[in-house]
Amino acid sequence: MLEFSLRGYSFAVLFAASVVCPTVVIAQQAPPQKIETESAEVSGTELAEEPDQELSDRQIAESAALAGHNAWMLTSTALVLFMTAPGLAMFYGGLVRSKNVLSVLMQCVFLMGLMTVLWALYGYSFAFGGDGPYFGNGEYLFMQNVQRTWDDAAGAAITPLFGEYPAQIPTLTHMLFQGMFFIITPALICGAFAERMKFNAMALFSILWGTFVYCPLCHWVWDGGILTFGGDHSIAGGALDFAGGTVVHISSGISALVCAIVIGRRRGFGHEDMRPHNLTYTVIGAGMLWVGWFGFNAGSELASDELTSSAFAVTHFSAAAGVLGWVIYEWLTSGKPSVLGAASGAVAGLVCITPAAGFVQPMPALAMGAIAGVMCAFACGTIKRKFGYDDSLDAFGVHGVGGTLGAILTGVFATRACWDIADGSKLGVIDGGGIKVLIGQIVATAVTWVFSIVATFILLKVVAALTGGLRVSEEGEIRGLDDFDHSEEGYIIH
Amino acid sequence: MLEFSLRGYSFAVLFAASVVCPTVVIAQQAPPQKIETESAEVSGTELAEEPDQELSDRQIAESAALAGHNAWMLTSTALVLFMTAPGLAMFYGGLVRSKNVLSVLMQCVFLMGLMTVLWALYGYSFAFGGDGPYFGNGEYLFMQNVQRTWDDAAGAAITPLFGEYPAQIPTLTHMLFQGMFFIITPALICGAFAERMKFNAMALFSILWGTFVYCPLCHWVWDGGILTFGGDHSIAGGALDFAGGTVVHISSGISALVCAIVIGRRRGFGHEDMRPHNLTYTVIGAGMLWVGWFGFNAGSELASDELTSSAFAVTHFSAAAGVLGWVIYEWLTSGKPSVLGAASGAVAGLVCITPAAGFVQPMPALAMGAIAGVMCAFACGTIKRKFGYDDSLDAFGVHGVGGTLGAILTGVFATRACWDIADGSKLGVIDGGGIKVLIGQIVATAVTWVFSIVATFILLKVVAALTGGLRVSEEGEIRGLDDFDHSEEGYIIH
Amino acid sequence: MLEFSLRGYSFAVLFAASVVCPTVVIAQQAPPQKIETESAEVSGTELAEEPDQELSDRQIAESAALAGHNAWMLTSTALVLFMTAPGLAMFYGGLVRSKNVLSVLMQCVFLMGLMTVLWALYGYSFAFGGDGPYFGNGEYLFMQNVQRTWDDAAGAAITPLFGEYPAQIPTLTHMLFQGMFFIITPALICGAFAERMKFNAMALFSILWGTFVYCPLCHWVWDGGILTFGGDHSIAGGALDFAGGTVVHISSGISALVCAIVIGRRRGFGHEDMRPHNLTYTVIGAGMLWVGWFGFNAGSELASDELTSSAFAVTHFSAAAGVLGWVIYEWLTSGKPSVLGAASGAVAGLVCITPAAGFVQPMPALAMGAIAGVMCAFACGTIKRKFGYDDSLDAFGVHGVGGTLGAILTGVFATRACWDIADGSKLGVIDGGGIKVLIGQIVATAVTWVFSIVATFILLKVVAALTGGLRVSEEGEIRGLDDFDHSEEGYIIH
Amino acid sequence: MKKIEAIVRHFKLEDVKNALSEQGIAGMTITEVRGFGRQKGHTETYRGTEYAVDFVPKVKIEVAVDHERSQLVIDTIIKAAQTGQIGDGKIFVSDLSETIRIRTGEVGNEAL
Amino acid sequence: MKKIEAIVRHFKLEDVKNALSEQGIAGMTITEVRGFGRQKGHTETYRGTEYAVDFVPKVKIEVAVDHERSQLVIDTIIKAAQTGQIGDGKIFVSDLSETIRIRTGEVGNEAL
Amino acid sequence: MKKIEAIVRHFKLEDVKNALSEQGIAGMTITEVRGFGRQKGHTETYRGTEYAVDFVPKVKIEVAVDHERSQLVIDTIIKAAQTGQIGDGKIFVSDLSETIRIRTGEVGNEAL
Ligand SMILES: Nc1ncnc2c1ncn2[C@@H]1O[C@H](COP(=O)(O)OP(=O)(O)O)[C@@H](O)[C@H]1O
Ligand SMILES: Nc1ncnc2c1ncn2[C@@H]1O[C@H](COP(=O)(O)OP(=O)(O)O)[C@@H](O)[C@H]1O
Ligand SMILES: Nc1ncnc2c1ncn2[C@@H]1O[C@H](COP(=O)(O)OP(=O)(O)O)[C@@H](O)[C@H]1O
Repeated sequence: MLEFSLRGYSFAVLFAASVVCPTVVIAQQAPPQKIETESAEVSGTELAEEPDQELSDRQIAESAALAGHNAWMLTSTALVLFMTAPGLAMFYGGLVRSKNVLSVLMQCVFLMGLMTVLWALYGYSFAFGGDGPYFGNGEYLFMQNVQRTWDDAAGAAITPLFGEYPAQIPTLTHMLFQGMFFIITPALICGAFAERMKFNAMALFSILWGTFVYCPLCHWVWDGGILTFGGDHSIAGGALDFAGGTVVHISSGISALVCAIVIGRRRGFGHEDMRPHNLTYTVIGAGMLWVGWFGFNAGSELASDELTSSAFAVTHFSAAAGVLGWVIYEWLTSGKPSVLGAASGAVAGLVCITPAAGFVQPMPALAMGAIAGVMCAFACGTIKRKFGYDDSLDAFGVHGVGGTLGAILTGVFATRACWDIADGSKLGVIDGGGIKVLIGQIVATAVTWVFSIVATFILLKVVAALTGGLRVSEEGEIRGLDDFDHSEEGYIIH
Repeated sequence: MLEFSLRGYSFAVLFAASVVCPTVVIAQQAPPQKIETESAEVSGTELAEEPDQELSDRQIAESAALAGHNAWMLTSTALVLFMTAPGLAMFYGGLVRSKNVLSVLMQCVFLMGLMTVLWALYGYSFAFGGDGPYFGNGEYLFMQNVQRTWDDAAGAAITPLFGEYPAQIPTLTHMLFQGMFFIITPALICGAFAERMKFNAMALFSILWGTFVYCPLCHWVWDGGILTFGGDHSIAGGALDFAGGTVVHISSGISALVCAIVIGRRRGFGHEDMRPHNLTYTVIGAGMLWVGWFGFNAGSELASDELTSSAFAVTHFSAAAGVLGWVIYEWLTSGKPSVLGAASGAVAGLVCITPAAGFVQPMPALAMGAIAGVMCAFACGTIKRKFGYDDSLDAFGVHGVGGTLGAILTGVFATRACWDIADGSKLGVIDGGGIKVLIGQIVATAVTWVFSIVATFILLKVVAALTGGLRVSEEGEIRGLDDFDHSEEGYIIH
Repeated sequence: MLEFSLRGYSFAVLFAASVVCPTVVIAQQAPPQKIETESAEVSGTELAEEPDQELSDRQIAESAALAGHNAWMLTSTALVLFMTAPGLAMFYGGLVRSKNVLSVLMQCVFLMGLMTVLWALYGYSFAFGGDGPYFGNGEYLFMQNVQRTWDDAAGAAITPLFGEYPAQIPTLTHMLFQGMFFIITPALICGAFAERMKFNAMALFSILWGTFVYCPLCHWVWDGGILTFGGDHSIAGGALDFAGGTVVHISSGISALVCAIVIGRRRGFGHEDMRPHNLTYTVIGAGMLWVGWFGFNAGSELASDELTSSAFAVTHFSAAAGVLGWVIYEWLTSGKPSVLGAASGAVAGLVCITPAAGFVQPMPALAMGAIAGVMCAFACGTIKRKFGYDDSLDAFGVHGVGGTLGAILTGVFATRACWDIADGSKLGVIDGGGIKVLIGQIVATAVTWVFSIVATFILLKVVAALTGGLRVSEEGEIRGLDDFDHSEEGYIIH
Repeated sequence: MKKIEAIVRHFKLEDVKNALSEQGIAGMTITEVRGFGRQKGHTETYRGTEYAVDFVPKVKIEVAVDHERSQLVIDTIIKAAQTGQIGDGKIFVSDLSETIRIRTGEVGNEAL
Repeated sequence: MKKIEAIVRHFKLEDVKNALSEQGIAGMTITEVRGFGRQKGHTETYRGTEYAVDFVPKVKIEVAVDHERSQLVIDTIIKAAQTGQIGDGKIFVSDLSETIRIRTGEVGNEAL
Repeated sequence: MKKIEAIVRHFKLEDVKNALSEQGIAGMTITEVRGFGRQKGHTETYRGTEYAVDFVPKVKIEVAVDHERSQLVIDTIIKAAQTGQIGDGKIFVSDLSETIRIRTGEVGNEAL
């Protein structure tokens, strides 16, 4: 009964909200609030639309700067969405049995819809509003202070800007770029409970997890919260996290492990044939993730400058070394280099370099990728077998383990030669900065682990209570989720 | 006999043309014509190649502006081609039966070749040449006044530029970006007659439709013709159409409906199993379309500025709300959320926001997407069943219905806070601009409907006469178009 | 025994190297070497991070220029990786039998790892270090003089820049962009020996080929070596090669032919059914290659300016004409237009325009694409059958033939109206420059042919000796490489 | 009871099924097969390479019927599946010693 | 020797295989088939278009056994595959005149 | 007439087909099947998870021949398909009561 009522109706609320909100916001629109945390100003380009007005050299240069940075950031934003679908959808979709392939694709596409709507309504505000230690505020609710507004005084549309002059982008762009992270993070978790979780439970869990785990974590690390590097409220000095080692990968990887354990193993796990039904998808998906990750990591510079190129380079190198690391480890230990290993190694290398992308040099990046390739192979093989949990697509083995490695190694390899983030003082161990940064990294990692475990556990219990259990019935699991949850089939030959 | 002679020979002409033309053009090349409609000038960057010459601050700023805007526009151009193949090719390819999958992919790839050659030879000129009310002129035939030319006086190569100073891009870039629209629009129509139209008929129809429907419409709406907003020749004030609601989606969707009706239903329609043979392709293709659409809509700003970000944001939001709208509608009415529904909903949301992308705020975009998701689901389900036409892949149900909705809702939600297109006066109903804009939208939509219906009907009759019938034989339809038209098979396991 | 020891162990060395190198480099890091060939300087953007410092108009304009050019070049870099996987992986993967599909995907992904690590360690240095006539030097070993360094005097991180002021990009970006070429070139060769070469032999061959064929060729053509246009050491004036006609396509295509002949035909060649197992992949892959090629060719301008747009346009036009050329040729000669022909024609057109992209006008590009479409169709059909070699996926027929055509036609169609590379003097035959450039193109093509044939032949003999034979066993070939080399299966339905 | 196995062309499946249904034949089982027969040995050329298509895709229809109706089934199939071109396929008839409906355990003609 | 062919539901395959294994049945061969029977004729709607799912995917299990154990095999299959719903499938039993193990050339019951 | 069904390894199909052709056997029908026999029960490990590959892919060859040539066919298949390793497969022989060529309506040995 309760499950039934939750089926579509819980979403109907959102749906209605998205119809009602415009009116609300429009009613409020009249006086554009002064945005204090960001420097918002009339942009040069808009003025240019009045052709009679003479433009100064500086105005042209400023609008050119915005054009260049915005071009890269919008491209990066598109690349990060590209990671979720088609990228992750193919990578994960290929790994399940054919009877569940659509359910996995659905998780990706549905989350692209669901998480985006949440982000628009309140997510961005909860993550990036204000600079309190624990949680965002209402500053950006319903895209206020993000969207363009009409300024009667200037007689023009004005746009809030983000970033330090002169490398500025519209706050809209920042919101979009970060919104793509809000989509992919819960999608990564889906790898842990693939092939057995109910669709409505997955949807409800993602709403709650995004709101109560992702938004706070994002605020802690990237918006002046308790884990921000050198922030006012920082614990142990905070963490260096360039593109989401803690926020995205540790959080999703650890939560994934909790999900796998709480939900339990798939029926037949350990003896039935559960090999990937379409490794070609997995490899193609891995290639797409690699390409998209350039947006993820190099985009996290939030501008198109020299550090952007550096972040791009180390991302690429770590992925490459990850391929070699995993494949060679496997070749030596099991006698054959596997295609799945090559694809997984690339992802492991990418995960590991994520927090470090703006802080480490190319050669350390090769080392980080290689280490991640080997360690994640070990985690997905030996460790998983030893403990017997069923992390279906190795969300923990790759993102949890790789993310944790990356966070810690960032403390070892970070250097001011990449990003002089601390006013000229040395950063990581090898840079000569001592163990201060390393300790900050370890503390932040520990905080993220504990928070993710506790919060995910509680949320799963809540979801189970509200939806009448997290798993599909035994019959559903045997028939496959595609048929059971969606009445569809992945492949039909006729 | 006639069909036979048309088979390859009609194309041989084009083929020959493409070999002959260079000479023609080269012969003309000597005096570079003064381009009057666009401000063409020696670009700073080129001068920079003379290292001894001192560059002013302004020249550096100008070349920097061109670099930034061009970077985004070329990226957008690539993204729009990406929409046709792999995007639409996978989306549509997955929806047909396996015996017809190659024929659908062929339509996409072949049109990428065919329409591009037409665009290069005369399409761009017919669409964007001059500013007459009805049709373009010969200004850009064979890429004259678009391509770079050698200027003897300056002793340098010069490049025609497009756009208002200082946000300029090479006219070449504008031509390329618009050329991608010329490809995808007829490719969208193919969804209506999939699985039964002859390949040569499809090719001939696309040539005629591109020339006699697309080029005029494009000129009407975007080049000072009878539907240009605030243009000299505008009917009812013209239409706001940021990225192709009328030009691309209404035109293709309505023409699709006419095609579906004229060509008739597929053999076995209504009782044989015609379910999509590979929904994984459809979902992956939808993901690609979503990503590519950022280029389509945000690229339509033709620059990388603040409005670009706004257009990007509302595109993303509408797609997301479209997913939720369709899925929830289906969940409530038929009891299960389908994966096809999620994919279709995304596309519906994207179609609907297309004309509005530069004119509406984020919250209205959520509303537009949700409305489109529900209405297109209703159109593809209830309406199609009720009238019994066989729009195989729902080109009308999604593009026709979604495009029409989008055009009208733009009149409701457009605001000068996004684009101050009318010198500070208010735009849509909710902006407080009254119903003036809304009426312009409705009129433009009606004109596009009528024109598309009449023209497509006539062109189909012409094509049928010239090729001996639009449909493949009954045997061909049973065996499948892949075998019949191309002697190939999509999938072979060995 | 020897083969065994080579299996994984030869890679273990690389692996170890990537862990050891950081320390080496970090030890050297202290005094940042003065880079003489490129103008390296403190970048404006970095200074901007000191908010108290006043920025001049020029500084803002310079950082804006870097932002714009870098945005395009990083996008192009991502696009070129996108060409290898998913692009080429799908294109080639679809062409083999299903039992070998993973082996082909593995070649692509594994080479993404392997070649990148080589490029980081020494490849970029050997290709682009110094300006000697034959080989690079150690200038960029381990990314020295490429990566960012800390400058104690300035108290800031500095970044080596590349390119002529003011269109500069970080050397890191140039290294990344060129590194993607280093991946795809050996991956192209894999098409010739697909379905029968041993994995370890393929890996070893790629290492040697990259080092001893690609690096020198790249240096000859693009870094002041013996084939550089107008270079100090140039033979016959050097070659115009905008994006890799000689360096990438002729070299890989000719080497592919040698591989196909030395390794011999597949078992059953000429009578067993070896049709492509999944033409949908091939078509989708072709679409991806087309999109990615915009990065390849237009990115080769190494900036975002007017010539970038011109290169983009001719690339697109040639691909389109290639589709028509191949399809119509086939339609006329064999009675049916094939989907494989359309996909192959696009690639043929793209290959042919590659060397010419920055030098020819749109109409000649149509001619070049059409010629390439027809000639490559003829090469893959008639010529291959006549000589009886088994170039499995037509790496020679498309890249060797198309690349050679492109190099020669560049000498015919190149014009200073596109790129005034020779201080105002006319270039190709049709431009009125006489046959000087044409002869340079023919000589460079001949040199590349001879060098590729001899070097590849020797390397294959070396690899055969070290790995105990280039081919898998007969049983391995029958069972398929996926099972034999990797113990995996492409598709499993369950 | 008899088991009738017919190997027919793919595009005739729909017709055969409908013809049998009309005759009141309530059940059948279909398998995708590849056939080799007189229709063998044709060579095709793909991108310049010849290959022999030894096996052509066919579909196998299996029908279990009681003795009396077996000839009817055979005739019906022949009529529906014939094109007169080489490769139309074969019908093989054999005896069934028993038939059981799993749902109910019914045996013999009742189970059909 | 008897050949027992059972057409069963996909998701029962695992159960049937395990039940037969427990009874000591050492071998079987499985084929993907599509069935048409009473379970036919249900129509579905996809994006507003109706279609009849005439054929439902089933799996065919073939087991060759000696005479004595044929009834045991039949009973075991019925027990494992029954759901009581229309579409449970059929079992067809026929005689084998010979059985040979290719590896050894053994014939008859030894070959099973 | 006899129906000879052989379950063989995939990579032996080409050899068996050629051997039969040489003996003048003009037709056969091939089906993809999955086998379960002595070769069963091997476990593999994939990313740390064990699973049993119960079913191995095999190919079934069906040949209808006249009585006289049935032994020849059996011997030919054994010779071509044998590797001596577990999993080589089985041959099952049964009687056909009738054979019909659909194209012509010919029956009996003529239809083969
Ligand atoms: N001896 C046989 N045993 C089994 N199947 C056969 C035999 N002969 C033919 N077939 C099947 O019948 C199909 C049609 O046979 P073919 O000889 O090509 O044409 P036709 O029956 O018209 O003479 C073949 O593709 C094959 O599947
Ligand atoms: N006469 C028949 N000949 C061959 N196969 C049959 C026959 N009747 C039924 N079958 C097979 O048995 C399956 C189940 O039969 P059906 O009539 O749907 O259910 P039930 O056996 O429960 O009455 C069918 O899908 C079909 O594969
Ligand atoms: N009793 C049986 N009934 C039907 N098929 C069988 C039977 N026993 C074996 N098979 C088939 O024969 C194949 C080979 O049998 P197996 O026992 O593995 O090897 P071998 O025949 O060499 O002893 C199996 O994979 C299965 O397809």
